[in-house]
Amino acid sequence: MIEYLENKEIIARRIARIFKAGDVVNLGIGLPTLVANYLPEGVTVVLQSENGMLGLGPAPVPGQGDKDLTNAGAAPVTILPGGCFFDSATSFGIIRGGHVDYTALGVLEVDQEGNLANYKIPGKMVPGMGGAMDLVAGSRIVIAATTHFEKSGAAKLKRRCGLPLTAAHEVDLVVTDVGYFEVMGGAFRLLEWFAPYTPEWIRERTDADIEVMSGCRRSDIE
Amino acid sequence: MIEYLENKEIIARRIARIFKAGDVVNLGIGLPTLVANYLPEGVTVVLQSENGMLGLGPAPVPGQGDKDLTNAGAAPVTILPGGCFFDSATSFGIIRGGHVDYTALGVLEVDQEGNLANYKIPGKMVPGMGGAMDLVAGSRIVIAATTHFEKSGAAKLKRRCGLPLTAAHEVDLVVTDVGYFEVMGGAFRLLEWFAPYTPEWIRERTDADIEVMSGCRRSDIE
Amino acid sequence: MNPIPIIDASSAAALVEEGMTLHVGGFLGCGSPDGILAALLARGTRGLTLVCNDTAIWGAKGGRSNGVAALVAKRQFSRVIASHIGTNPETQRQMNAGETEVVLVPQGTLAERVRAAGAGLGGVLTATGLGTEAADGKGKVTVGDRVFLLELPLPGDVALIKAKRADRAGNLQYSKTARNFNPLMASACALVIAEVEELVEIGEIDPEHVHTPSIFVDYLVMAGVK
Amino acid sequence: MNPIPIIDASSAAALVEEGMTLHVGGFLGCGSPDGILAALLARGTRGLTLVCNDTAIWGAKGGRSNGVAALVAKRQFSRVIASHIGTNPETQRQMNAGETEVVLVPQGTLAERVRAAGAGLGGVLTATGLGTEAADGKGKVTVGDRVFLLELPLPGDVALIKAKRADRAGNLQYSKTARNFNPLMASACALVIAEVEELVEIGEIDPEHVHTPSIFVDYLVMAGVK
Repeated sequence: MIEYLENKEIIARRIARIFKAGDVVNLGIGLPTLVANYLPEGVTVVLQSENGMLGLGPAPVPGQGDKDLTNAGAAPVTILPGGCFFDSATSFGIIRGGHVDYTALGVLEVDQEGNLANYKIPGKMVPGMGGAMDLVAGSRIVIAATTHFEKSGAAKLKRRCGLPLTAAHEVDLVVTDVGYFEVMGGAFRLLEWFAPYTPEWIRERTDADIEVMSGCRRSDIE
Repeated sequence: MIEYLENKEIIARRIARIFKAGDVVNLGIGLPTLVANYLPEGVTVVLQSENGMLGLGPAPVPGQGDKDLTNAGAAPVTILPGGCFFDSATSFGIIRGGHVDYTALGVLEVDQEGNLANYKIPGKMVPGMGGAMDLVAGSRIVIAATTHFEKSGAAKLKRRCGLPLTAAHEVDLVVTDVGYFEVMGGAFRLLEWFAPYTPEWIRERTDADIEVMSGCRRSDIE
Repeated sequence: MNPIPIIDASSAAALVEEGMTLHVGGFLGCGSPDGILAALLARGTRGLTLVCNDTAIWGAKGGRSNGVAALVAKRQFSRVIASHIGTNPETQRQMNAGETEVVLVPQGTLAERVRAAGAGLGGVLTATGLGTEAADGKGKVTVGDRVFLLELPLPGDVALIKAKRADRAGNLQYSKTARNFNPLMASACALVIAEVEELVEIGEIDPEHVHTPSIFVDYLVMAGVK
Repeated sequence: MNPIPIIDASSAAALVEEGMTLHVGGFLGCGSPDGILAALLARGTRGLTLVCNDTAIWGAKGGRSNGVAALVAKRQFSRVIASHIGTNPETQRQMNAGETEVVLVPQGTLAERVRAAGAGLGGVLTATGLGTEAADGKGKVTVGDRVFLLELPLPGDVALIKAKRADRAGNLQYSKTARNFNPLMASACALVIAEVEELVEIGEIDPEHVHTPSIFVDYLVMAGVK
């Protein structure tokens, strides 16, 4: 009997391995932000922040923040050497023009058609889409980063999203705390699973089409 | 018997009086460029050059030019204190967004509907429109600056342009070396005439509807 | 270049009239013109339409607030056009209660729509929002085999923006991520008022590094001056 | 930030392949990447489509020439998309003789079309060119009671641009009016090669004053180095 334990760290660690040096990456607020902590030694990616910078650096020493230097979640940040600042039209020109290689975003629901819902629960949470619709529609590769299950126990990976979409058919990769999936051909294709879970366990507990690919393997991330 | 003598200077001098301090002005290559020499004392206009600057200054001392600082005609220029440089999208954003108060351009033909032809003589001269179509379509007030007659003796002010248009219905003012006109209501309305010419003389020699307005007067420019 | 007037925040607020469309720079309060906004709050002008990236941060019961949040809470806006209201629960409450009309626009689309107003475009085509509620009621244009949403310009009556530095002619430089929507708002409004921290003489800002050219700016307000 | 390769002009020219669409910065030669263009002239690659503000200055019989003019004269372009060819009579001759296809585009429209390609827009609506030959064959879109031309993005395979200064990561600063189309071309092409006069270390360019961010630039070529 395998018991599910939510594990955000493993999601961040697996996503961090997707990138290669020089990739331009936008990490959404929340879980995706953790990815920056797990980039492999020597892999320098360029973090874009949609409020107007490239070269997003780590948080400043507490109390040393600059009121004019924040990330898209209003938290104080720093800029790395070689970074730069620009206005919002330039920022979204970068995003929509396909100059961001990867965006990793949080999830309310993601479905096997690559649809993503992550910005609105009608009647309950209507915060506005911010830059999410642009990031999902514009980035070259979209990574949905999410714990595999809701608190209720239902998988966030669906046959068809029920919530309002952030974008249609744009999600390329899904990384959860049970596995790493590619969205293609109307299914979630399992590329790696995280022990102690197994492909069979994942398929049983996810009401969606999950294909186990020939090269699929157990992840060496523990 | 009044004899016509081409006089580009009087055109430039009259146009220079149209502006008030702070106006943003784009002067086309050729005759309009002369206008900068006749701005009244104390009237500081901001000259825009569509190749990417505000605060266009006079030509540098010969030999002191900067290869990276030219006007839209590739001539070396200078920049005045408070000017700035920008790219071509910003430059035409300024022009098309209505942030240029006046543009003064040369003329092949201008007609009483406000149509301007100044960029092409089919089969003879096809240099391309450059920024002219944008300047005429985008500037708040368009001044057509031209000698009144061609070498052949025909007036450049027409009932209807025969040459390909630079823009339709965009010309507001026409300044020639015989008079100063407003284009409105399908006619050239004479606002001022330059001695020794008279309103009657101008009407006789111009095959277009020229209205002599009640406030029309002889210019005090000599 | 000619100097432009330097006015106080109250005089700036007095230029904003009931019913106007107001473009405000800032991103969750970072880069908002706090002095002018405080004066506009004090003045209480109502019936405004707000165009801003977000409705800033509203901490009820004495929590941290910034940017336009207090003006939202005071019901000075009858209409809000923004990409995000998630950090201002009062905006959500007013929207749900039908007290304030809230139009949510994807952030990049908002940026392009404001830029289009400033740059004289009739509209822009974008794929952002296709297949989502953001496409509802929008015109669609097909180019080749692709469908795009037609997004229209968003001009304003008054822009309230914040810059780090101005020269007396009104050339502006912003600071870091406090730049965000400020240059766009400056391009798209009939009247532009910039709150600045530093004032220098004409010619002291490098012409290679002007973020907003002087011709866009009508008035300066010194930040921190009552 | 990671350093990008610094290559010589010949290697840069070798990256341009027959049949490619080539975006070149410069305005009547001011701000063109002369070293790379000289190498491309020597290499003689043909069948290219040129996207450039103009075809620069061509002085026949030993007169002054610059920018892309000599490549036009050598018939390296089968197609030219530009706003102005008036200072290069050879372009006009080739156009009239049917040797080269020349598409004339209003300068602001050219700028917006290149920007649209770089910024991921499906197109833009403009009033420029309405009622003129520039409207021939263009789609029209009505918004309210106004008609606009629909202008489509103009992406490229390779951008050859010129900057004053680069850091080793590829952040660029331009000089004065030599900026012109260069930043736009850099945004719109799959491969971007920048010829620069000065090279500095990463971190030496003020992040407030980067004209083209490093992520747009793939290779650097030092100007004046054979």
